[in-house]
Amino acid sequence: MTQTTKPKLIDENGRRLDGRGPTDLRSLKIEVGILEKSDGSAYVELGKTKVYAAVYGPKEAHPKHLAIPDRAILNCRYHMTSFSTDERKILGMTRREVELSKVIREALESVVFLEEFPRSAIDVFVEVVQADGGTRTAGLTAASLALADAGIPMRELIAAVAVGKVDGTIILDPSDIEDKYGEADMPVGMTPSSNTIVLLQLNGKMTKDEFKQGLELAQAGIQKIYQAQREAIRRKYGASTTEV
Amino acid sequence: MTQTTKPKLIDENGRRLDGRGPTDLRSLKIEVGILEKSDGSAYVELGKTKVYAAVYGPKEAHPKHLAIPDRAILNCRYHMTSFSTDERKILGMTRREVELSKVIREALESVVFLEEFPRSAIDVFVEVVQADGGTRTAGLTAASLALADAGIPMRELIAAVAVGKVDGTIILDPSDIEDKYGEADMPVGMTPSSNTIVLLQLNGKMTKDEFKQGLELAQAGIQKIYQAQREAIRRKYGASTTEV
Amino acid sequence: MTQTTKPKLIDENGRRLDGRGPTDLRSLKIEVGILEKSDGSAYVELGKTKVYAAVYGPKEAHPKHLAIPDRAILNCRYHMTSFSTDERKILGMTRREVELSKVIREALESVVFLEEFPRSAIDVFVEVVQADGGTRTAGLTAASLALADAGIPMRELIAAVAVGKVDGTIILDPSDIEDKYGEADMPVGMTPSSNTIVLLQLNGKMTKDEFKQGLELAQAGIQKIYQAQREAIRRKYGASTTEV
Amino acid sequence: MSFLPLKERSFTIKIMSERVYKLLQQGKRIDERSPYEFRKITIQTNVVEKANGSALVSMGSTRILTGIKVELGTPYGDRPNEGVFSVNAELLPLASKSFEPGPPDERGIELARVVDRCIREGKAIDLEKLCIVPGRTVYVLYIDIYVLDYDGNYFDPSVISAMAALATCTLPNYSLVNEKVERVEGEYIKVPIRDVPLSLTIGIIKDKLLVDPCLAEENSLDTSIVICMDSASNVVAVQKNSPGHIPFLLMESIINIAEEQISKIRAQFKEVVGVG
Amino acid sequence: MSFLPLKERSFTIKIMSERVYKLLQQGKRIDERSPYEFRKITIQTNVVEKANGSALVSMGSTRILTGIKVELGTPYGDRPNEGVFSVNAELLPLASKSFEPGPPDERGIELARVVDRCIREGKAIDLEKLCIVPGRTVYVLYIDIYVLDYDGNYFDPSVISAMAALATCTLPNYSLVNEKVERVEGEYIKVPIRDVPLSLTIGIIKDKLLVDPCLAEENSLDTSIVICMDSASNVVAVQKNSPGHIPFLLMESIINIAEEQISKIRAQFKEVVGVG
Amino acid sequence: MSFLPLKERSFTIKIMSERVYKLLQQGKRIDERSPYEFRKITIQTNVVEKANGSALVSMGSTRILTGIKVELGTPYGDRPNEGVFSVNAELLPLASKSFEPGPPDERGIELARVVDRCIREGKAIDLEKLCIVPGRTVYVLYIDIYVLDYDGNYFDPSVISAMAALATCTLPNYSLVNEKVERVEGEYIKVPIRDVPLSLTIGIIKDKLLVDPCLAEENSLDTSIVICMDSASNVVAVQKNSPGHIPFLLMESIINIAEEQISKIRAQFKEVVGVG
Repeated sequence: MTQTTKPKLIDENGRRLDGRGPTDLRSLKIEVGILEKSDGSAYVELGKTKVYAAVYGPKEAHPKHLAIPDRAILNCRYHMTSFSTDERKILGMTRREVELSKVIREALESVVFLEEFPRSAIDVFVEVVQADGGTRTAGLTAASLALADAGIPMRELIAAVAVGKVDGTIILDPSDIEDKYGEADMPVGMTPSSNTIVLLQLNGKMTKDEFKQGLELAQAGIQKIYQAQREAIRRKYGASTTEV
Repeated sequence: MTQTTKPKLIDENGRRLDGRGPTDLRSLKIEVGILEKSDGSAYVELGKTKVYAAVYGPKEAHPKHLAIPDRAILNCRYHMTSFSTDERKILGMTRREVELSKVIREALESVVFLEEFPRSAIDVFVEVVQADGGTRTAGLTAASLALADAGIPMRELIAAVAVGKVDGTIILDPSDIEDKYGEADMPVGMTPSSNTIVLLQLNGKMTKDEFKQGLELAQAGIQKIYQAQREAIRRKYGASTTEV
Repeated sequence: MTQTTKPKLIDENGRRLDGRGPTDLRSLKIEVGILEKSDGSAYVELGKTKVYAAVYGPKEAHPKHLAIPDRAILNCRYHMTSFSTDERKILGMTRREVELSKVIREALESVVFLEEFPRSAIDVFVEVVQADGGTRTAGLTAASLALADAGIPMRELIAAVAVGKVDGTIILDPSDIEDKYGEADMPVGMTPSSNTIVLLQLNGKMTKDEFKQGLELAQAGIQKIYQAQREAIRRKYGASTTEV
Repeated sequence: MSFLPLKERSFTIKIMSERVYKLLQQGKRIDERSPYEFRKITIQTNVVEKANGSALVSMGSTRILTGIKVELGTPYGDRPNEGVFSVNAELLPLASKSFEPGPPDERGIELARVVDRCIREGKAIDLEKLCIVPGRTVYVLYIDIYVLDYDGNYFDPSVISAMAALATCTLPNYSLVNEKVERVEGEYIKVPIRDVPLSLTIGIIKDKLLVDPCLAEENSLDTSIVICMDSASNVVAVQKNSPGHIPFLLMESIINIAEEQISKIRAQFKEVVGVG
Repeated sequence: MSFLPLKERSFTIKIMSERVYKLLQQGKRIDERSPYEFRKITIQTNVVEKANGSALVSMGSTRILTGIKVELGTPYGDRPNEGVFSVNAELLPLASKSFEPGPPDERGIELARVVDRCIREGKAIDLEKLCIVPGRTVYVLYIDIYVLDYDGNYFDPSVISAMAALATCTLPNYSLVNEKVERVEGEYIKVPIRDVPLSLTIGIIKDKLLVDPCLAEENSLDTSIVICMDSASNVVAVQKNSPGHIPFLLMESIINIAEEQISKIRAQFKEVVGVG
Repeated sequence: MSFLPLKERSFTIKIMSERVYKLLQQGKRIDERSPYEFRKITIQTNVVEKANGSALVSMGSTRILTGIKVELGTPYGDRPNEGVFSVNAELLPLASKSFEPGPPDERGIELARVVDRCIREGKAIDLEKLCIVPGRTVYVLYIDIYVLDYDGNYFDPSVISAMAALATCTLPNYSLVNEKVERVEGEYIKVPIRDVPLSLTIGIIKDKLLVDPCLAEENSLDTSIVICMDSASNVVAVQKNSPGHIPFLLMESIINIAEEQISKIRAQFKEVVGVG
């Protein structure tokens, strides 16, 4: 790879490389129940970012000594196909995938009623088919829907989106190139109805004020994602079950 | 390694590089019960191909959650020593060894009365000491004898041999060089008495007719191997037990 | 690394590179109970060699199928930090670390009353922070103290030290450079009160007489280590408990 | 995916197996297909823009995604004039409760190696055209297969999806400038396809055969075999891929059915992908 | 280290959690600290002579050893003018009964990656000064963190110990002689430090916050978050590092507390290490 | 292979141990040998034609196969004028129900490292003669030991088999033509053997010693030790290889017995292999 110079990420009209304004989301497509053999599944497409999630369980924890007497174990694997990124990703789990599996799992643990399934296990698999920025938040959004699709009782849905800072501007939903050449990337996962943060990371530099501004932009974006989630559920299950 | 030109594999008299005719087997040596500490063992030498097999079990399946309530598990490992091949083989299991372990195990599962040993495990180990073509079929031939030597009840013995296509001719029992420069290699494992196929792979190109011709040549070769197996058992156990 | 010429290891006055005589020990510092969260711990510094040991247990053996009905399992891991050696050590266990874990564990098994804790496990962790020769013996010395600090019943303490042969002279407690350029390195672990050998390895060449001379020098060094162990225990627990 | 001979199976599987067999005797199957009829095939190519080639293929509910990434590398010592490819397959745990996370187990390895043999022995790629500097620089194609949803028979849709990804794969063009390999900016070439080997999986219950088993059938089979043929109906790869017996005399029918049905798959492949 | 929301926890943890919360309501903690008070920090540098840099840091009873080894290597393709560093962290089984021997698990990997982000995004090192020959030869720093004793919160002392080891790290000097990189015997240079990013871990129970949780508190928290700031109080890394909810409205307090307490840690760091 | 001190052993092992000890008191053993008598040794060399050297050695029913593969490689930085060898050992699961498939466990690693020390410290090979171009190209010998059948004491036959494989190993000859290393077609050289270090394993029960324990005895021992000597009876490697105590005062007898018996093994080795 040769050293490439940073492109201008926001033009004089405040437009981003793909034509969006700073607070615009990319085109979003959500499908629930897309994989037949899992207990629950969802597909989220956000621009070129494409992510599947599938859920198996609740089922008997295996091996048995891992079972917890008063609640279910929630396992989560965030994984990328080898061709999802610009450079081929090595087979097997990278350290990044291990970390992201952890933060996605911990976000989901915050909302699933694990205590209803003692000695059980719930497996959540997130598969990134194409990575163009925001894969962990798209994965968390999909995973939350897959859990709902599997009929696993949850306090509420989780919706997630990243915000970033590019050319000094706080933006919603950075793409891969904005992430690469930008000053900061901050993935946020929230419970949209009770207004709590369940996933939060920051990679980059922001002033305190920019950080707060970023959180608020994320909160607004998450409301949009949440509406799309509810519509996707409605498409599959009809109006009566949308109040998850 | 430099690019080597393909040698002529069959001469004008229809003779192969080692002097054999197309339907000749290499010199075959079989010994049963050659390793003292295993429950059953065998050694098969076919030309320069040299293979040991040993069996342990039936024994308690371990760890217990792998045990199957109504039958035994059959484990099989096909493994080559690092010096068995022209180029040094890496330590550890290659993908080829994993695949061959699977097809040998599945062939053996076809004949062992696994349902007689619920919750048990039977371990079969095939060790290739020198690889000069036909190692999986020699290994299966040896493993079948090792199971018999361990007194494990089987429907019938398995005998196996490879056939190939070199210089347009279908041949029995290709050597390494015939395999390397030939057009096709087809290992076949059968139950010689009931005439069924329990292992079959093809790597190479054959017309439908050649494929059938190859199967028939394998069937004939397998009868020869089977006679040698019976003799080897007779040598160890005497005439009365040869009708396995 | 370039080829370096062997330095003179013993000068005309019989002094070693660091000024010691052949039978001198390096400065020795021992602390017991230095790590708060383990059940027992110790720190041993011998010259620049710095080693921690910590003990957890007795506790339930895990997974259960590894438990032994009539005694405890003793696990031991000898491990070096990546920066403990001149050249950076790779992360993960080297073959050397695996072997040394075994010999240290076997030495400890010789003195712990494992039969008092059926179905249990005792974990011993030795961490080499800096390696300047004699790490396995310092580690064994520390591990023995950590077991005592954890209140695990032992027949007696183990003390250990290495001897070596450099420039034809048998020396006590070789440093890294003496080990590297010397003719032999012999780590010895003993029970100082009952005068038995519990760890013994030799890497290098000695005549039979030198070997015996080395053993005797080790025996004498071990008595000094043992006194320091007893003092360290006395410092922590007071006089009454020193007779371990 | 347990393929044990009848006697060893648990009671429910035995019942199911008998049902499948009885239906077969009447020329029927549990999902309304006829015995030698494969499930509906859909092929979508270029589904992953970041891959050089990609294809999402479904065969009934079994869904396979293959992507190809291209790099420059060195040829094998004994084949200095040929490009290199390698096939990997992962049975993603999303796809089935019987798939575990972790490195490919023996099933994933078998799948990858069988697809590799189809492509290699079926001479699917003109590898010599993937050589840039003999002995030094060639294209290296990483063909990675992911099973996304598993309702039986991942072999046949995997071969289809690998071939569809290959047939639509574009490679950055390179030229040799002063002994140095340089990218010709903006120019792409296609992977040179010589043939399209395709496979058919055939299940055996006693004396009956069926093709492209779904998961429920797969569990009821005595055994099964994958046959791969090129466009001239040469057999280019075979894999008996489960325990159990194939009566020797059934092999002729197996080969004939494979030839017939593979030609039907080929027609569909050609219609969608353009080659075949 | 189980950070589950209240309802899922076993009875004893629930009791403990209630006690921690009641104390917090009175502005107190189980170990006599005030809510926003971190534990006693000690910093010893150059504790491992064979390392190029090293620091042993304790924060209460939590004890971290970081060592740095330097090698020459090649820069990343897209950053030809910059030196390279990598961070690894091991939760040694000596340190806690909850740590297992073996390669780093997700906690060790998370710790390493968070420290990496602090250093990288906090622009702690002037990486361009670690370049010897652009595109060819640069210094490579291996920053390896070992948790020796674990009484809660390994993040903050790990950042301190990594920064203290970096700030006291010496590199063998090299010069370019006839296109060849040669060691200038006996000469050493310091790692060029541009800033000292430092972190603070904040625990949340309902509507209350506490900083630098000890192990007993950690098990009682609803959740926790690590905030890393540079010397200008920019936020340079954040990691919510356990399950549970942070009420959105608490974020402002969290950032303010982090700013205030990190500046106190910075003062101590500067006093001992000399930069900050 | 459990070598625990007497008290910890299960009842049957205790009984067996007492029986072995009582026999030893009468100068006898369970398999009719005298205490310091090793089992029958057979040595077959060149058993694997594809290896550069190989030997199949049995000592009683314990059977070891060693093969050597030779490649060209680079020397170690601190030994630019010497060839390189590495020893690996695998306790094949064929050989014993106590051996598991998988990468070598601590026993396999210990065996490999002890054999390595015997060869290296016993100066068995004239490594300087294995250098082709100093600092650049040397012979690399991979000495791989496989335990095929295990009836106790794999150390001594492994050393014999490694030395027999080395002593009969042939290397393709290379010459330096215009600064390039070229194969001299058809020419082979022998591995230059300087000495033949050999080992003896001695078991200890209370105050009694026995050599070359078979498996039943091994399980009855208090502990055991491997002594390796060169042809001048220098001690070149020692490994106490199991838990338990060796009374300090027994060490003199141990060394004397080792010297005596190793010289007998050496005589047999020399007779079969031709050097020793």
